[in-house]
Amino acid sequence: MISQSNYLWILPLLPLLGSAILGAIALATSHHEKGANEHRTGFLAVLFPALAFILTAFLSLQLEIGHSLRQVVAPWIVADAITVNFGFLFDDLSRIMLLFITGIGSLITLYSVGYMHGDRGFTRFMAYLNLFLFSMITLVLADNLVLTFLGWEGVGLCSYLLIGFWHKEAANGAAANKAFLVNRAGDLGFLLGIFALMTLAGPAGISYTELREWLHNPLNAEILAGQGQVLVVLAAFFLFWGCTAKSAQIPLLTWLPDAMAGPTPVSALIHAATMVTSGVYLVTRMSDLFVLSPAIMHMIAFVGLGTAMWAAISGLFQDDIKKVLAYSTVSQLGFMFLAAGCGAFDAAIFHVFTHAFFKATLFLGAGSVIHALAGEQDLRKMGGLAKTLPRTFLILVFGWVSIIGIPGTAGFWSKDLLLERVYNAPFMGHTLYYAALATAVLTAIYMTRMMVLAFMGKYRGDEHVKAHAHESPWTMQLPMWILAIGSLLAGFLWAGMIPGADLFGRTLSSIVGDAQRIAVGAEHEGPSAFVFAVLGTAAAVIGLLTSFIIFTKFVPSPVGLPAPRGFGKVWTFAFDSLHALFIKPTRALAWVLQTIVQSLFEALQNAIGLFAIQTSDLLRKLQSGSIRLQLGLSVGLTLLIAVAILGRLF
Amino acid sequence: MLPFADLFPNLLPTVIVALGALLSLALEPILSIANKHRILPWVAFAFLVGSAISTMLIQPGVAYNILAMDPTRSMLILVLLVCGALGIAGLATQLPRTDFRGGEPYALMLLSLTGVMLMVQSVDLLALFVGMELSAIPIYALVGLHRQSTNANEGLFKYFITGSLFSAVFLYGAALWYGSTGSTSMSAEVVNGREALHLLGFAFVVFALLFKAGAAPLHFWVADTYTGASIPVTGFMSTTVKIGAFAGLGAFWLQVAAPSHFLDLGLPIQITGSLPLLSLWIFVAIGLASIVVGAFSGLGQTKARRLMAFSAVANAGYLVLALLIPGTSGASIGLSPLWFYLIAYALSSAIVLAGLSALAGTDEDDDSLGMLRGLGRQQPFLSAAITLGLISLAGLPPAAGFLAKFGILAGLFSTGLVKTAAVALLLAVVSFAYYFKIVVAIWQAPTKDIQPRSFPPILGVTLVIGVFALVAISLMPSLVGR
Amino acid sequence: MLHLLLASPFIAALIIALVPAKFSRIAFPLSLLLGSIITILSFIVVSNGASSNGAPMATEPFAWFHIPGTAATVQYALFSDGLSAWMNVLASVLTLSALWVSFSSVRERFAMFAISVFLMQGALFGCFLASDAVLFFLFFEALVPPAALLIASFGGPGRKRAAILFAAFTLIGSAPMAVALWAIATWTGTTDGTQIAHAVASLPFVKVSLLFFAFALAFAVKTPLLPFHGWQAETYSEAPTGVTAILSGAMAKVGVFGFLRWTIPLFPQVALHYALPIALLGVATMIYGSLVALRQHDIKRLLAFSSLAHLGLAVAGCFTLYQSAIDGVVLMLIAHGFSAGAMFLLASLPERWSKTCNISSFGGMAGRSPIFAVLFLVTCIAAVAVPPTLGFVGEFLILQGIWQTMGPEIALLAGLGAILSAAYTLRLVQAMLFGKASNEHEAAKEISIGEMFAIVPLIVALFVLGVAPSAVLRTIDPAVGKNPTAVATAYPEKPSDATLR
Amino acid sequence: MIDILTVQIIAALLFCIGVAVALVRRNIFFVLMGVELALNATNLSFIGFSRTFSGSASMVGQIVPLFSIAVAAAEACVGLAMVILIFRARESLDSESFTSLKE
Repeated sequence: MISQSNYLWILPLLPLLGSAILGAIALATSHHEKGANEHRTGFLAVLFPALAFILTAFLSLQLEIGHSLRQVVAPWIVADAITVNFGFLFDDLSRIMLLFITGIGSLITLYSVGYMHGDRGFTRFMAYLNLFLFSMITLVLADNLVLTFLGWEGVGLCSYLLIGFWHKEAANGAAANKAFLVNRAGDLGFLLGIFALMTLAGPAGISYTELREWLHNPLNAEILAGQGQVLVVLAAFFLFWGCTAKSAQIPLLTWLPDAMAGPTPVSALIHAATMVTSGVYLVTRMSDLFVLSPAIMHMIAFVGLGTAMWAAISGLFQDDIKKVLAYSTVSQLGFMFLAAGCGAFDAAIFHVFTHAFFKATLFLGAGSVIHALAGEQDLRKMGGLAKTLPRTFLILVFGWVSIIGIPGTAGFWSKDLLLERVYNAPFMGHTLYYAALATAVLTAIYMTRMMVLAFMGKYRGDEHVKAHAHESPWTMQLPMWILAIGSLLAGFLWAGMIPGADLFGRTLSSIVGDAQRIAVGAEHEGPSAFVFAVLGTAAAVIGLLTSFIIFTKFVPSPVGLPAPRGFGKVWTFAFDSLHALFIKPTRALAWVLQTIVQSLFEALQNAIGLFAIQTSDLLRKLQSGSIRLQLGLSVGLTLLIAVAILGRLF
Repeated sequence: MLPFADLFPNLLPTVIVALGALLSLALEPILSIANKHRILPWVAFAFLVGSAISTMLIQPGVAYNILAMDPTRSMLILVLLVCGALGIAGLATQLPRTDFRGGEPYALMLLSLTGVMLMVQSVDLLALFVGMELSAIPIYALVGLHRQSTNANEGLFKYFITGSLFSAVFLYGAALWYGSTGSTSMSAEVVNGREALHLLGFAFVVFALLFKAGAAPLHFWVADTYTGASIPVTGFMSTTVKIGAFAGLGAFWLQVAAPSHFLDLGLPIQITGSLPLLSLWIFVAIGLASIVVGAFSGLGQTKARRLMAFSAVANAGYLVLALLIPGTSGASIGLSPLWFYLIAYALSSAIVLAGLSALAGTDEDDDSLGMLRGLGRQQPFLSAAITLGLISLAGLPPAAGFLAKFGILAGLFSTGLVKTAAVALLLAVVSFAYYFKIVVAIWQAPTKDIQPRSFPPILGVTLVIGVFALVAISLMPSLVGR
Repeated sequence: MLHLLLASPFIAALIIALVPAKFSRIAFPLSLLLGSIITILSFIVVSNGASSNGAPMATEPFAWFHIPGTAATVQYALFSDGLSAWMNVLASVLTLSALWVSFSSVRERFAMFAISVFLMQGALFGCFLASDAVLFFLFFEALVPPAALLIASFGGPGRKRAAILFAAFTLIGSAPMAVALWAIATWTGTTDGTQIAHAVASLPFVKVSLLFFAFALAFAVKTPLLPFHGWQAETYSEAPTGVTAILSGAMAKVGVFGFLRWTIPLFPQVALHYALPIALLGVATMIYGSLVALRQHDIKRLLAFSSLAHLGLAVAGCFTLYQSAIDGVVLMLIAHGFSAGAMFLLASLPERWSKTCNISSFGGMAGRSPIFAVLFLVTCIAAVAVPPTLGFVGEFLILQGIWQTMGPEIALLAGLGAILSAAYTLRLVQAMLFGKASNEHEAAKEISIGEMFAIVPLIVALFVLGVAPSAVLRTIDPAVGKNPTAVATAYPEKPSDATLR
Repeated sequence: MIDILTVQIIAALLFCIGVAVALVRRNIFFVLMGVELALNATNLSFIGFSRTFSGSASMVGQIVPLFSIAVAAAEACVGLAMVILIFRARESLDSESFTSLKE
């Protein structure tokens, strides 16, 4: 076992290497008419993530449940009392995360080889993707908070780069900036959370394993009960603040819809499957801390629920196919946090896992639709594509049934489990459950709406676009099929009602078991799992039917804004305005400082300079031309001085 | 019988310079006009070198309680000789350009140098007076060198009137001094019952010397005369006369503060005399006045010479303040900072003006800052020397001026004159502005094409010597004073 | 060794000066050669420090100059611990790069440019190495003439005013320090950095705090801190960009260095007493700088205010008087030195290409000069302290120290500055790189190989040191504490109790 | 037998008159005369003081005027030469006509 721990550092290194090589190629060819050979670069681009996946799989197979590998490669920051290491921790949690990150990552990279075909920035894009995978792997593999933070900001940076990938469009730049800034605001929370922990537990505060031991160490009980209480709350609060930004929860969520400005594979990988879920990962990773402050747990639950509902509702009104998916992502993330807030960390992670599959499927499918329609993203200009793009349609159907939770699909199992846990939560469990169920109905409605508008009815867009509509190449098909299958079957890793099919749960129990016991308390008898299953299915079916009935009748007219509706201003329920509450005063303050304070300083300087010059002129007047005056002044002033001094003396 | 043994060595440097003056005067008619400016400077230079060598050789001592020699004095004399050499070189550069036919300026300069050296050596008011006049009269002639230039005439006129008037003042002060002590020696003891006369005589003499030093409010002649005279002459008088005046002032001041037979100018002494308390405030007032006037009046100027004139006034102020610096401890005076500052100032100012005399074109009024534009690239060596000198004058490191100012003001602080020191420091910053103007003007990119300026080798040689001396005392301040 | 290091720039200046006019062509390669030699020397000093585990190097003191009227004698003595050594590296590397990049813009007057730059470098070395207060002050003042001359002779349209402004501010600012030095010399009879601290300890608190503030003012102007920043923006925008790189990258550091090496260790108890307000001033400076930077339209002014912000945080870090935070400050100084230097040097390219500094007149450069764009972007990323750049490590340690000693609120406040810095930097990136190229008609310019050689090392250093900051920390951490003039003397006992507020 | 004090008073008066003349008169000749007057006043004062001492001290007072007379003569020469020079230039002896250098 120990021997394998020496391989851990290779994991993040592989994609980093890839991005370095690709970046070098991109730079070297940056002045050619057309970029480097796409086949070779494409191969390289897929190679390194694939290798990473293989290595992960290898390690995972070696590692038994409940054990963990840990490797401290080298010290990073060593200053006085503080010691931060380049250390990696490969345990049950990071194993799951890594498996689907590298797996889906490789698939989507393969997909984008087809999708980005012919784009001038092909190589650059691939380099960014690899860099992103590096950051993401570091995020989940790190054994301490600071290194996680490295990945945390790294993924933020990559999403910035990829959102603004098509730099000719200034608007993309704006969206990228927004994403980065909102994330920066979150990162500040993360950082402060780290400080709180360092103050609480000292050097032990930043390393997961040490912190865990420290928290469970009975010696520290009275600290936690006493003066440490504040710090625990602070730490939990700040860390969750960090998560709200990264996982687009209330209030820091407006960046994600805008982030759709990036190429579709990016939306699939970063803004659906992996990066945005890192918030959930962090909460789970720090579950031992969070459960110590129930207040924050409740806050998480409510924020999650609120986000889920809000996003579901505004998902109803989106006409841009990618926006619909974006809002559904936000909504699903809301579900995950709801679960985490109710102490069902393992359920949350399971939903992360399944969500990664079906959401990636949906996005890639949408991508291939957009690809086929030469960049058209407006649902109102689609319709009847089922006949034109049958395979894509089929793929999207898989994803769709999964997300709305038709029994047997991955989405069904995870959501069902999640809801059940919420119901059993000690604090307002029932209320939360019914609200969540309602949200599930909404989910079914807007997803169905999307499917109907895109594939049913007759085509509403302009004709010769449809003429050129074609299925996408195999590089895009293959990943889609794999993911589609995954979104059907992934659920059986933890199918609650099928005895024995709970590999996932058993795996995670070693990480979050204690925390959940503290949070949920004793296992008490609720309604049987069957009830929840029925209710969940009912929700899906109701939603499906209503939506089908409505939207086959009322089809929106393809007039109005052709472009994807303007960045986040539509149906974000004034969260942009909420941000404006912070941004506007800042701008105003900046204006005041620049135009008033700064100019005051300058005026002061000039005044002093002027004074010097005035004095100079005055004194130079004294230097008269007339010799008699000069002599007179000399003698007179001399006598004056003499007299003055005599007067002073006597 | 005359004791040559102790009279001769003391006077040797002075005598050599005087002989040099006479010889160049004698050579002047023989030489062809072309050669005058080629040969005479070197003759003068040779004598200066000789004088310098003899200065290094001779022993300290005092002759007849009239002329004294000590390490500080010999150092001052060496600096005088350097400044004189720079002046001569400046003349040798300037005169041919204005095709000046006569060769007598060199002799005149040497003569006035002789006078200043006497001032430096004298410990007797009468000797001081003679030295003063001997230095002043040739300078009158030098200032009026260019008979056609109205500025020169006016400068000469103003300098002469004020100069002669204040020499009368000095002489009357000497008379009162004699009256109150029965001797013209600086170290003479006051006769009982004549303290008032003594005080008055002291005041007259001091003010007359302050006039020579160009301290406010006796500074009015400085600006006009410096502007009227040709640049090398300005350089010569601004440095040598100041050295002479302050040497005299310092000697007199020390002797008054602690009357005794013979004093080394450099040594700190305990105050035993009666006058200092009064004069302390005189010096503070005059020093500050000079600094203020010099710093601010300089700001608005556009001609290099006038700038340098006001810088001279300002520096006179610092030097006056330096008279108050205590020696080791208690009620004592130690003038070594004064001498260090004086030397640093003299060298820098002489270098700057000699350099400018080469930069400024044929036209006498050609030293307006606009005219200096872009000369930096044509004459990098000259310009670098000038820059160094100006930085030193501005009291900024690495040049000696910094340590000099720092030392003087620190000394002032230690006497308790905190505010005075602080104000003086701030005004130093003000005056930096106008030194900087010259530097910038020189290094600017030229606007128009400038006719090439050539200068004779002697200027190069003397400048190198001067710069070397300045750098030496910058790196090794311990060379001067202790 | 230290003597050699200190002398080398002056020697270099002399050599360049002696190059006869007709060979002016070789001035450029020659200066590069000399510059690299000096850089190597500075690295040797660092490696000595590292090999001896940060044990400081010092030279035999040599009585140089007696301060009249006092018992004090100024000694020529040099002292170098990790801090000084790294600052020297900063100065030498930046000088080299600045020389390299500036050549194409000063061309025919290059010799003079190089001479002044070398003189400035020498003065910087002096500041970082001097162990006698007066000696330090001498070099501190010696910075002004060459800098002012460079600004006034190579700068933009408003150069003369800028130069005078710069000189006036710095000289007037340092005047109180001179007075303080006289006072120290008069009252204690020594100006030796290793003895002042003990000597002044006996003085009454009021006097000592006066001295403290006299010192602090000089450094506050140099850094600069609010409200003494009046000279900065104008100077940075008017000065030739290469010089600005040195000014902001190395010279501004002298201010913070002064706080670390002189103000705090010399008057520890006063520093403790006034730590909070000064740190708050630092934070205020940071926020002010960032906010004003948001509204700048001239790229160099923007960068000027950004470095105002960064150094404000650095000063705040100094006055946490908290070991790790002060280590962070040192890292941040180095980081900002490199990033700001690289930023200004990069900014000089589009300025040269399109003869303007106005941000709005650029745009779309990502398309037109991709390599430049990448370098610029990477530098910006380093400037906003994204891990693993060195800036992040510094900021992390500083903020942590602020939280530890001053509580979460202040840390939060300082953290806001980090967000703002991202805001204005991204605004710059957005304006310069994104969008359609504003001037499509003219041929796309690209950074030349030579310029890359000059700039890329700075950027690489940011990442390398960011991944392995121990290279720096190892040399400074032990040095602190070993030498009396160093920060250690100023520490309160570890504020483990001060943590929970 | 004149009182010594009277001599000094006269000398002082003469000196003041001389200075005053030099200060107030516009005509350059009168200015020169004023200076000469002041110089001679000092001589008188020297002689007067020499009477109050005896021996070598008294001798000094009587020798100094010889010096000062010589010096005064030299000054007078230069002065007159100057007068001629500037009269050529300006055709006037009015000191107020030389005010081009100022400020």
